[in-house]
Amino acid sequence: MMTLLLALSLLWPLAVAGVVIWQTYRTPSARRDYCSVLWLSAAWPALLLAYGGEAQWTIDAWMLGGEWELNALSRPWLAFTALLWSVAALHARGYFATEQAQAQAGDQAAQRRLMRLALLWPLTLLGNVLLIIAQDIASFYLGFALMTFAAYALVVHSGTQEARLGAKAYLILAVVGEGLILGGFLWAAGEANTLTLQGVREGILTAEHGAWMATLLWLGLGVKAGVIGLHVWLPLAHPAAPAPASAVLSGAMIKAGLLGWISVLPLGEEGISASLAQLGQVMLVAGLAAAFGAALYGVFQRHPKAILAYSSISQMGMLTALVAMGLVAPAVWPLLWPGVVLFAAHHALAKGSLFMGTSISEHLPRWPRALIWPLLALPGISLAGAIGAGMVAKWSVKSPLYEMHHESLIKLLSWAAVGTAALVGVAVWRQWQQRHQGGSNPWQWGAWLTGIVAALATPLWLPLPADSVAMPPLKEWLGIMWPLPAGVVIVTVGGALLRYVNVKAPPAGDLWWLYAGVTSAVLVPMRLIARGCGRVKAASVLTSKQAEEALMGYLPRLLAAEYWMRHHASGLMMVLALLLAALLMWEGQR
Amino acid sequence: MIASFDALEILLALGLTVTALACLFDRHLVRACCFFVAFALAMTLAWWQLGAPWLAAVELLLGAVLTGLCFFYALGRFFPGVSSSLERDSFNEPWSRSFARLLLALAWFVMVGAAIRYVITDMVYSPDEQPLLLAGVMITASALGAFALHRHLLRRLLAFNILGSGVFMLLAGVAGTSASAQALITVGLCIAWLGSMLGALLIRQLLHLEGVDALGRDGNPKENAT
Amino acid sequence: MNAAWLPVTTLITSLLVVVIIFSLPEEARRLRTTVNLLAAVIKIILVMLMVGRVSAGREDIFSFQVVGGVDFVLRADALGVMFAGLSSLLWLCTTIYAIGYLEGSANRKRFFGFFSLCVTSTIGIALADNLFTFLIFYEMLTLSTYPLVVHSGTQKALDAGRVYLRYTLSAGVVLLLGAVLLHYLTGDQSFSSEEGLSDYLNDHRGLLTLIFALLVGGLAVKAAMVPLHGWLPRAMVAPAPVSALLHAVAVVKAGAFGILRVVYDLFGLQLSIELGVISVLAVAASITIIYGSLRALAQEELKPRLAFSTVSQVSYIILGIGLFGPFGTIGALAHLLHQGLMKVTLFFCAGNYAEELGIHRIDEMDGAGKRMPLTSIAFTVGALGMIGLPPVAGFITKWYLGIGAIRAEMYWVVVVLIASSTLNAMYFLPIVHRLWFRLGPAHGQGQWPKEQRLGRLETHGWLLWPMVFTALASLGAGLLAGMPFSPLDWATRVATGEYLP
Amino acid sequence: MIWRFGLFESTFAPLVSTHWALCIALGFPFLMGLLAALFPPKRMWPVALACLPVLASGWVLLSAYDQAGLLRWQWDVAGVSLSLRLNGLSVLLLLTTQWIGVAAALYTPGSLRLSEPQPLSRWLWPLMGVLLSALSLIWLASDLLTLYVALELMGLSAVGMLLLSGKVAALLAGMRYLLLALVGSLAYLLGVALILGHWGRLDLQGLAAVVEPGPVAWIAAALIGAGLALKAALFPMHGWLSPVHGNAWTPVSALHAALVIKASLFMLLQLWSILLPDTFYAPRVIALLGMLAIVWGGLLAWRTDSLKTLVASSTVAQLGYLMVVFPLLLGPDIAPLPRALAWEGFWLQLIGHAFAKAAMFMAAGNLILATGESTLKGLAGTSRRLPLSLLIFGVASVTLMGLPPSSGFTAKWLLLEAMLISQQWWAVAALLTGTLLTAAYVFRMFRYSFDDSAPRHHYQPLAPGMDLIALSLALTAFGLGLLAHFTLALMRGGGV
Repeated sequence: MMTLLLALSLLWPLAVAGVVIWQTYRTPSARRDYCSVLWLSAAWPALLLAYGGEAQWTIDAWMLGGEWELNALSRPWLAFTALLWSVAALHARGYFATEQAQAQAGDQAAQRRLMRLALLWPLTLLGNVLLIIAQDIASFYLGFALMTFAAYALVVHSGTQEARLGAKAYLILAVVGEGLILGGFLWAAGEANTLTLQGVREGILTAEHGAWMATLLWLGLGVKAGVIGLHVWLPLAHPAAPAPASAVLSGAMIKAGLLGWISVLPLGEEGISASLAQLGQVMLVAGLAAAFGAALYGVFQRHPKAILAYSSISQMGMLTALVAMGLVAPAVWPLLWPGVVLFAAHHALAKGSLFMGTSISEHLPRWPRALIWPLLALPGISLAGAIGAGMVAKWSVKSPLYEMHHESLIKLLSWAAVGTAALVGVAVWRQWQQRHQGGSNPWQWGAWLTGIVAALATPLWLPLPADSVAMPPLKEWLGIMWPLPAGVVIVTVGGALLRYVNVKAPPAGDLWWLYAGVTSAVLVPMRLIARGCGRVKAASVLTSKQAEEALMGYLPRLLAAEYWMRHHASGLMMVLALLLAALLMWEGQR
Repeated sequence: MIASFDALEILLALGLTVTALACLFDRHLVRACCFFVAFALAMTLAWWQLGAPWLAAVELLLGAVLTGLCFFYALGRFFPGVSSSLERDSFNEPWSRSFARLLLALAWFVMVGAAIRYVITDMVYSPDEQPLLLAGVMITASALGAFALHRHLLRRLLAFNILGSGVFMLLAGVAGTSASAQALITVGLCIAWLGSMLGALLIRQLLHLEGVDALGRDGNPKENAT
Repeated sequence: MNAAWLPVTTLITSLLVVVIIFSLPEEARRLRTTVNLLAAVIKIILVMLMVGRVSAGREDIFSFQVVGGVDFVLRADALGVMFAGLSSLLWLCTTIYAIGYLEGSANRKRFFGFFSLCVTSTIGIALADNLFTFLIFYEMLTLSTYPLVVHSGTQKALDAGRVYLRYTLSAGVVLLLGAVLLHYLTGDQSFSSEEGLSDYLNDHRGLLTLIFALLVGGLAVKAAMVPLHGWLPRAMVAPAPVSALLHAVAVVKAGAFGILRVVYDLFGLQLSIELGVISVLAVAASITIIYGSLRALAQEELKPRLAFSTVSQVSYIILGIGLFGPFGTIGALAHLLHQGLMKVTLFFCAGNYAEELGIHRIDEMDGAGKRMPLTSIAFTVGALGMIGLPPVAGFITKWYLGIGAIRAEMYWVVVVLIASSTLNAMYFLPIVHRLWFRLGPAHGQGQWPKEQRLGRLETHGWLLWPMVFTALASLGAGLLAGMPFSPLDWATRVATGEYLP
Repeated sequence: MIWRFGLFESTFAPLVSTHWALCIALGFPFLMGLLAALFPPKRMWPVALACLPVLASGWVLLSAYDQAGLLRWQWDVAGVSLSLRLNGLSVLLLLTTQWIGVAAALYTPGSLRLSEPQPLSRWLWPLMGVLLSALSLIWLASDLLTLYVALELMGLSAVGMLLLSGKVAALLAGMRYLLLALVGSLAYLLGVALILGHWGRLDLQGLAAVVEPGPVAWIAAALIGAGLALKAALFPMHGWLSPVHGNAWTPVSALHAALVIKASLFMLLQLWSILLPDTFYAPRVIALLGMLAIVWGGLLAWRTDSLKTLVASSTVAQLGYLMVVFPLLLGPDIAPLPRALAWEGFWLQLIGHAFAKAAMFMAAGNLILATGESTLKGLAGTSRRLPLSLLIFGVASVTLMGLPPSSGFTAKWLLLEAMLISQQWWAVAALLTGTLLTAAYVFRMFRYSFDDSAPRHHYQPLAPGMDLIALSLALTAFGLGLLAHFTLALMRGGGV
């Protein structure tokens, strides 16, 4: 049964993609429904699978040997991922309704865009699902790569200048990331002679250069997870991508990197070497830096989706810091990881809802304002840890840290939560500023509402191990909730202060511009060198050609000696006879 | 008796050498051909002298009569009017060429002479007692030199014939007139005649077709183009 | 039991085709096609028979004496059968493709005749059991490829043919010298002998190194290793099936295969390591990989870009040898097959674009995905495989090579691999992007250079299906690499069975 | 070395059937030639019919040799003893001669019919007959007198054949050839005179027994060497060769290049191996000239514009291959193994080249006949219209290039190995350079033929079988590479 479900959950998206292709060629464009019910159902088998219980599969014929598993970690992960994908798909049906109408009316460009999206959406999903259940490197890498590259279409969907820039940034960093991951995997797997993620984990733990392997993997996967420095694609890609795509990008796919870390880094293992612990420190610092830096930079953004992207970076920074704890303080990890999963799941759905919310604020339904704006803010508030699942999540990471006496980190995380709150506040404010009336589709807001509910109720449906999460005790509520008002206040005050100072919003994508500048600066001398080499090559080719020509010109003159020889054949015979005789005599007389 | 023989041989040898050289180096072709006939007749005598009457007969028939006829045919003396007859060799060789040929001929002379000297060490005669042999060496070397020098076809053909006779003379000189030697010489004479005939025909034909009378510098486009 | 007829018949099958094709008149199109396809199918069956026999542990040998001390030997061993399998499979595909491609053009008799001769030579190379026999077919390959390269008869093609010959014939001479030197040193050395040449190491170290340099130097020209690769991009003027054959199966692979034979079967891995030549080989291969990728990046036409990509990719095989470990060997062997499948797909695609739409330059490819979806999908698959992304076969080899490098503690090789992957991505992804994401004539912007409607589908069926097949095969070789008789499995079998203690 | 030429006593006397076969092999070509002069054949089949006995005689001789080993014949005519011997090498060369001769004869009717009619063309037949008889005699003869007779017959008939085309250029070239050939044989005769004078005998077997090194032997060897080198067109006395080939009829060129010059070379090697068994420098001079010949011939062929000159110049280069082997065959300090290898390689190269060159001339003749152009540029587009002729040319040139699996390759392999063993690096370099140069000129020719941009001109259809004959020759040269073992075993059977 589980195997059937597994096969279904992998094949179903493929089948959906196939159907999309089929209908492109068979259904007349006027009746083509890109987001049909079938298309919506792409993620459903996976969702079912997550709730099917734990299971294990070994398929020898699959690539380098397939090892798939649904375990305590991958089940909840699959659950929230599949859920978010389903919700986002529902949202997409509404979101793309206008475009679809255009397409059905015969707009070629819209047809093309929708077809592309409809085709690659299930493939991205497939990659995402595969990487979650994969326990062997090849499958994981396959899923990761499939997801990464298929998602390009989601980012570039609208085809505008910004979308293309975002997609470009996304793709370049993805390629860099793939390279780093491959390097890390090769290194670790080569040293440990293994083909599974488990083996990689153990290999990193025991290998001499384990820290370096771990660094490669951390950075490679960190591209997706938005480690500081490699995060630049997020604020560029998200504003440009359609809202449902942003939702899955920021909710589900960004978590793939996190899952990768958890799968390959020897978190919480006995006997972590000093260098690995050092890496942990670096990760910790990087995570916290991302958490604060992104918040600081993000609040100045104008585009709500850019702000949300920065919020994602910030949140992922926190998660990075938490994962780092698995290396820095291995003992805490067994207690910590359910909290991390919960945090991730909650962030996924909350961020998904927030992104979906941006599309709602652009097409506000005719509901009472008092209803809409709280709803729009609700996932954000939860994200800041003030209510619902956010609070539970925050507590479930805090309490193990308390137990192990990492109060300073807790403090820092709380301060980071202030940043989150500030970002959410700014985001909602920007949405308010840029709101548009009308045109909202029931699918659109239905999915959004579902997302909010699911986000707020995350601990209830997430198949985590029993008793791994609990509501925070009342006395801790204040300690968890204070960042929200603090953040909001800071933002309000800051905003009020800055109103009189003419601050230009820094461009989204912060370091991207630096990278681009550096790269083009580096490329200038490279081009010069290349041109120089080309010139040298051309010159040498020319010289050798000339030499050849000269030689060829000389050759006929040389060959004129043939006539001389022809003419003097008898004389030459005489010479030869004399020569031979002389030689022979000389040799004989010696 | 011996002395008279010697005298006769010396005379014969001298006659042979002189006629050969005259034949080789006379630019006037008719005269050269006449000298050749004279040379052939002297050869006949020489064969007779060496005690090879069979060879003498063959030489007389093939060498003097038939080959001579061939040459005069080649000169255009039999069927005048068909094409111009040959009179003189008008080629002028650069002196370096002549000099090189002279050196080569001398060297050959030395080489062949040395070889003969070695061959007949166990014989009682010394070379100067073998004037015919000496003449043979002389004729061979100079004929070869002349062959390499000349460009006029007829003169080369003449040189070849003289060369052949010289070689036969040497052969007879060193090997005596044994059956093998006689056979070799007879074959050689036949071949020489056949060759001369073919050559004469060719010369006529070439003259008739194109007016070519020499193997000129083949750098000229005439032969090059085809 | 020795089934000597099996290797010979395999060889003769295609040789017979050559004879038949040359004796048929130019107009007998239908008959020629039939003969061609029939022979290709028969050969696949024969090769499958050989595969079966080899996997049952039997090796069929056919031999006769040529002159004293020199024998002509054909032997069906695992490595040879692997290469024979690749070439016979791709021969079928390429023949079908070529039939479609050359529809209506002139000189088809000559083309197919030499094409078959080319494949005969490849099979001969695969089955040759000593250097002499190898050399015979190797040179035959050189000669039979020339008419294919200059097929179009244009000035450019003729020049390319000249360059091709300059390289390959010089290489042939070098190779001949090496082969004779080796024969002089050791007598007739069979590829199947176990001893290797270690007996000669002490006394003839310098000579052995020289021989190795000569042999590998000669073979490297066909394998298009930098700086001996110059002929390959130029040979791109040939018709697409020829490029496919040249790049995927016959010529470059023959060189690489020869190097495999020399290192593993002739010198033996141990000896090669002791001579210290292997590391040199690895460095040379790495340089080639990077240089080829960089040059590919600079190309503006599709086929030259693919050609430089070949330069780069074929050296993966050499690199695998250079890693002197089981994984490197498996990677090298598997890449022999994988790269063949993927590159042939890419060239088929390039040919289809050129035939159907007249596309030669990369900037003309905008939006071709809409006009020719299957071709473009196949191209995408091939390109992703070249980059080394799963699930295409390229990933498998890259993986094995990487692991091999780590095992051999040659970490820089991993850097090379990743750099090459990145470079591959840099020159293939823009093409894929153009295909799918740019607007082009298919969307009503501009016009294709020279559009023809060749078939009911996006192009002629003869052109389409081989390409689809090879694309699926390269996908399958990656996805189902763990299956028995998959390329990886067979490569592992060869590696473990023959070379590793 | 001596035994390799079969210069020792035979064990068995020849049978009667062998006598008849010998008579047919030596006399029949001449007789048939005369007959054909009286009734010139217009078709191929009468020629084929006439050739059958010749081939059969070759077959009988082969099987006789197989059974009895070396065979000898000796006659005393008026005090002159003539002797023949039949060893493996003779049989091999005899068979080669017969096959190529038959091929040329079969090719002739078609070729004559298609070219412009010549009054003298019927004389081709007897001359060809004489030529083949004389060649057969040269392979068999084992005394200097018979050799001389055969050599002269061969030379004169060859000149006669070359002249028949009647063009001025042909006559001029023929005249030069005639004079040089005659002078060459006189030099040979001079050498023979010295030998006869010194040792008093002409039979090779006896000479081999009595000859000791000394000035006479040396000078005789020098004279014979120079004379035969001139006749064999060894570099630098090759100048007469290409005009001769360029202007003669195709079957004549084929026979001449394939066999006639080889006969002189054969004699040269045979006599030197008797006279100079242990000299160091003389073979090296020849080898040095051979290297130059390879380069020079290659360059000539590479730069020429005329197809026939290309083929003729390639002969010069190919003779160079044979020349560079001389030190291995004659030198004093060569171990038995390399000497045996060189010996086999030498003859394989010679035979392979004979077949290939004959095929090449026929293919070239076909091309010229069909296109009406004798320049390389005139070949443009032939790959489309005359693929078979071109293919034959290609197959033949594979042998010349020494690429596998042709006999040229196998020979080159053997030679290279022999050279490597005896450390003759220069020869190795020459051989390899030769390969490249050969490839250069061959593919230059192909380059023209593949040029499709040239305008079409009218092609004359060829007579049936003309291509097939050439193809069979080319394939023989090709197949000898792989089947070399059988031929070489034949040669090896001649001695210990």
